[in-house]
Amino acid sequence: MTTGERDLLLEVRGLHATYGQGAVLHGIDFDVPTGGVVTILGSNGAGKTTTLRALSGEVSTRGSILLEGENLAGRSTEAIVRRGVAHVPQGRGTFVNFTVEENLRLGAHLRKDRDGVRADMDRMYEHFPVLGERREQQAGSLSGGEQQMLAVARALMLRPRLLLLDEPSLGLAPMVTRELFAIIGGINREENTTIVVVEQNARLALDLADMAYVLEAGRIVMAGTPEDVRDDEAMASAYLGYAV
Amino acid sequence: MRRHPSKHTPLALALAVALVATACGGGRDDGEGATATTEPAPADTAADGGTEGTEQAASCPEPSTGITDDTIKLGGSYPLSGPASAYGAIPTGVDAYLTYANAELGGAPGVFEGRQFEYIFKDDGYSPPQAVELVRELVEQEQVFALMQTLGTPPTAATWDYTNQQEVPQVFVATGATMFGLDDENHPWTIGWQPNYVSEARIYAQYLLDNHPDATVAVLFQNDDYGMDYLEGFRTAIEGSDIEIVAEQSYETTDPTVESQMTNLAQSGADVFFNITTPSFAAQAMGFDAQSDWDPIHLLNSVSNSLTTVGAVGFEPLQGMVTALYLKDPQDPQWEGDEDMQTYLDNIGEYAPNADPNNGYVVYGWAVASAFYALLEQTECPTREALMEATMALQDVAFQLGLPGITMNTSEDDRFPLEAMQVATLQGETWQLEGEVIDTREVFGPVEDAVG
Amino acid sequence: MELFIQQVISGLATGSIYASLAVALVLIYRSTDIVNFAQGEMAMFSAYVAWALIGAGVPFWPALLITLVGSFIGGLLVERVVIRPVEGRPELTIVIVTIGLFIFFNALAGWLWTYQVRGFPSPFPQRTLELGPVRAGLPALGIVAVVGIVVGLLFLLFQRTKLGLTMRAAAENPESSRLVGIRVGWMLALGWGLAATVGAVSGVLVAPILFLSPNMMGAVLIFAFAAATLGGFDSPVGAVVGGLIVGVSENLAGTYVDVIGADLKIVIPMAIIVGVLLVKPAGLFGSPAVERV
Amino acid sequence: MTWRERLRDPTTQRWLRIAVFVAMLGIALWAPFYFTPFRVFQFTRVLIFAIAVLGLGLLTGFNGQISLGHGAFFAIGAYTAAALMEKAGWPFLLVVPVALLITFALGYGVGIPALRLHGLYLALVTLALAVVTPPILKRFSGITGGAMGLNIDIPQAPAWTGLAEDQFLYLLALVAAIAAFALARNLVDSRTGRAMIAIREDELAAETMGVDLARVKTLAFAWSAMYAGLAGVLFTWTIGFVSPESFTITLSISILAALVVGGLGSIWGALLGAAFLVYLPSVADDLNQAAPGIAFGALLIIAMYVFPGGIAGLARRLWGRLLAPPRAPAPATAGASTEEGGEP
Repeated sequence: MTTGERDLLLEVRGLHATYGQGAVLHGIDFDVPTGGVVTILGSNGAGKTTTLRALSGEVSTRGSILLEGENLAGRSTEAIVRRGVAHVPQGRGTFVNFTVEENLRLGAHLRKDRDGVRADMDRMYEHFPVLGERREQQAGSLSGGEQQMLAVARALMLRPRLLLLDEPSLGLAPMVTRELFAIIGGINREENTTIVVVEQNARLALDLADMAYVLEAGRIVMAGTPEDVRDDEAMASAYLGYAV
Repeated sequence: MRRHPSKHTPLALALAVALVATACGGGRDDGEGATATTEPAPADTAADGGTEGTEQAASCPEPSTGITDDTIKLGGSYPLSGPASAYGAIPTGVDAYLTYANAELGGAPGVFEGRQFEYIFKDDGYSPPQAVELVRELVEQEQVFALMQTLGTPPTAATWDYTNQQEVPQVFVATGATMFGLDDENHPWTIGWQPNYVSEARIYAQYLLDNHPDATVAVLFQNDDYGMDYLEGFRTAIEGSDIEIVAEQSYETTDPTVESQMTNLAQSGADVFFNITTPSFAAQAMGFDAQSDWDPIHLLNSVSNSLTTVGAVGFEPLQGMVTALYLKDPQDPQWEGDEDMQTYLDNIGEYAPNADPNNGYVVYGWAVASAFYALLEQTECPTREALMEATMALQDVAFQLGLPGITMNTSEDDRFPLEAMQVATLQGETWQLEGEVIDTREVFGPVEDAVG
Repeated sequence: MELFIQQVISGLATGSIYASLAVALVLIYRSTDIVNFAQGEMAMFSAYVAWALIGAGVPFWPALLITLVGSFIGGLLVERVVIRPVEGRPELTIVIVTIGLFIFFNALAGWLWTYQVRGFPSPFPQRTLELGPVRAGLPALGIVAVVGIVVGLLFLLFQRTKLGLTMRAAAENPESSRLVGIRVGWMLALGWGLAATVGAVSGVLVAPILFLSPNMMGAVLIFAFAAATLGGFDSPVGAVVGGLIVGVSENLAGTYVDVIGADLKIVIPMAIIVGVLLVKPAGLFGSPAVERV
Repeated sequence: MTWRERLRDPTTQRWLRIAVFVAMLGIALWAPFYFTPFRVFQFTRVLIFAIAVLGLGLLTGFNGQISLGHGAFFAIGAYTAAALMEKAGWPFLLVVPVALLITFALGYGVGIPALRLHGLYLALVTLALAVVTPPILKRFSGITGGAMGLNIDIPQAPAWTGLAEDQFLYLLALVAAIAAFALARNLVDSRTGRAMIAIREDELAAETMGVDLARVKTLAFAWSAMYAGLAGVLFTWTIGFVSPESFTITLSISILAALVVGGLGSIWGALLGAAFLVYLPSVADDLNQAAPGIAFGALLIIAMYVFPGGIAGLARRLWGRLLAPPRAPAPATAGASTEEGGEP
């Protein structure tokens, strides 16, 4: 358990969110340590995606979202992004009619350091060699896995302090998923990027994470280390598909 | 004077469409010498006017709907919005004259004496169904005595069955289509005012017969009743002469340009170009003429002969262009000091502060309203029937801003108040009158039947 | 033959008028994903502003510059004030709002400057170029040249600059754009501003030929739609090619096909459009993704 | 039970709906005998316009397609009636089936290529249809009267009815409107109608439901055109005059504007939108006679702000609020409150 020892990048307190007509989150609290990987687990409709959308200001919220002490609640998405929060939405959210390279350039939209951007782009092509091969190709013509990699790479181009990943494995073959998670883990280690990942595939997520929260019907029902979750019988059977 | 609005105007979405066409003759220009007009006698309301009124009343039936003890209510339907909005300046001129009459001439004249004009005009957007609704509103809800103008051939044609069935005068309609003067059997309650298109076409025919008796002619015309009336009127008038139409091109009001048509006409190399178009298209055609090698004698129909329009193209390359006039143009220096013009200029600013006094349509509105005033002077009883009788018995009745020698004349067989015009040519920055006023009825006989 | 060539040239001249407005339509479509029915009326309004400035004694070029800058700001304001409240609503709602703007600007121009036809100075010499029997007016050639330059600049803007990239992104995928920190609202406003500026160029080029009146652009708009549709609604080059094809085809049909004649020449470009779209629904140069209103 | 709860009861709701319908029908039947002929004439225009709007609604609201060219079908219906009555001397009622058949067939014909076009492109192709219709009508002047148009004798009520002309026309339009509305409701509730709505939501889903998309969409276009044609026939009867100027592009755009202002996908919206567009010009004229277009344009835009879901959408929201539980927490909606209201 490392939470207590590290600085907190993000502190969420009493977060309520409404989506369309109904309330989805009913006051949740959680912390994200600087440089850590936090995963949020839960069944469909538990409010995982809404939690991420609340963090990046895409749904209306109550409560506080403190990023290094600064409250993000109520700010516009653009303003939150400006503060270093990158969000890879579910279903990828790449710009399909743009080339791979243009997608990366858009990811670096807020940055002014041309040379740094250039260097980061090359670094992305190292992390994701397949993107390097397809840099002039339209994003829409990439495979699902490649698009997901592009989406992650695009988000990283911001040099985010906090990276939000929503269901990165959705629709990907198991091989590809593992590859993607390996790269994400590498990025977390090498670049010290803080990550919040929402994932159906709890096993993979728990392997990556050093802190896990379980959401049910808009409330956090469990918080702890990956081991805690794996050891909890109810949780394990519900989210990992096996009994201890 | 109240003005009301009403319901209609369709989405004036000018998108595309229908620019107007029908041209109601717009203003024009000059001529000289003030006709001795009608300076309507200022109302000496008191004694003797009163007596006379009483006498008249004795032999007259009850005043018609729309006439009260102190008002005479009139209605009008015009396009104030949409593609034909240019004509929306006409009711401004009409309203200015009637307000002036109320303030300075003591209201309506003759048997209507002592009554103030109340003029209600509304926006029909040049849409026939809107015009029907509006005219019904004016007649049924507002209870007007008469419709003093509906504008345009289609709106007028759409409403005249109704007005005639209701027996409501629809006078001095703002269109030169001949149909409105020829159907006294079924539509005796409708009458036009301005020289009809056929009459004007005859003026040009006469001009060519006199000056270029073997000319070849190329014609650009708007593809509707207005263009057809001119073209067929012209064709009939040159029948049997050596003048020949060698090229005809039509355009639609939805066309953005007439460049293609002009190119085809220029190809004919005709001696004469007859320009039967509304102002925007007329300007384009004049622009083409000014720039091309083709150098025909240019006949410009009166619908577009406002000096503002000609000036938009530039006077210099268009010198010698020919047109026909029946009204004076405020921009023409020869009317400085002219009595009518002075009255107009002295009062238009006060009674229509937002109007451009040089706008030909404002001039037209003032002139036709003064003509209506003159018509009321001739009317023997304050009734609709009497008004219509008067429209058919006008003899040399003058009106304001008409060219010298141009007066209203009608009879049972002649329901066209104005059939005379005068040829003018562009000299410098003004129209120079040529020769004499030509009474086309005298020269060519009555207009026979509606063409087209 | 001489007539044929002359009609082709005249068609190209007319087509370049359609093209100039079509480019503005395409521009706003690309940068905001909507069709602006008021584009022509805004162009007409800009031309009036230039005309009024010149009438007030401002020399031509400064007047033009002021007009272009003013149009840019005006377009920006229209988006912020009028379109903003319906942003994100169904496209049909926005279409109706632009139709409202159409009526509004048309009436406002009539009210401010009356409906009388006005002359407008051409930035090009009023001369005619003669090559043997063929004649072409310099103002018309000038339009072709200027429209070409505008399209070239737009190409550079959209394909070669970061701003262009950002604008395209904001139009294509507003949600993802926000997630990379793009201020989508301002990009849309910028799109309106740019389109209004290109529209102003169109208005100023067209006014000397069609003569200035509040209804100057009404008919042109329909043909500009035709041009943009034919070319593909998201392609500026397509708009220009489409405009020229429409202009030439209507002239030739009106002149040589007797059944058609001048009164029905409008049918030809419309028929071409329907034909092209049935074979290639995205237009000649468009990308197939364009499907929304 | 409080009165609100009672109102929310499904049985009460059903009765309420029937009561509202009967009351409205009663008002509609009583109106022509109470109002002046001119007002009755105006109501007739609203009904006629509403039929055309409803037709476009079938296409746009229920089928997900758009047309800027319904004025063309309106014109063809109107001219068919005018030519048959005026040139061929047909009794006025006989022209109805002919006009409906012609516009239905034309709609079907346009509907086939429309299948291949989407959104913007379909809008512009139909716009082209509206643009070319007036000059084509003008060309066949032998039948259409050309630019001069045709004057038609307005149909008169049989003497035994004792009805005035305007009352008679109003009742004809009312019968046509009720038939059109009933048919629309049936179409919407039918299997085909549900298919149409499925198409709007998701074409793939509709196909997996086993719906023959092409056929349904084409038929929807045909019905839609036929509605416009019916409105055209009634127009000719009421106005007694047709000319190319009556059917400019403005008409097509007005129909579309009325649809959006009234509320997409709502049958009542068609009526409300039609009323809005018929009365708006006079309001605009009242506000600013010097340039009614300024007020007209501004009011149209404001309407879009004020009625986000169309006038019908606003009415539905107000109705929902009326039925909402008394101290409903924050933004309860009609849908949500109905569910909660189920508890005794």
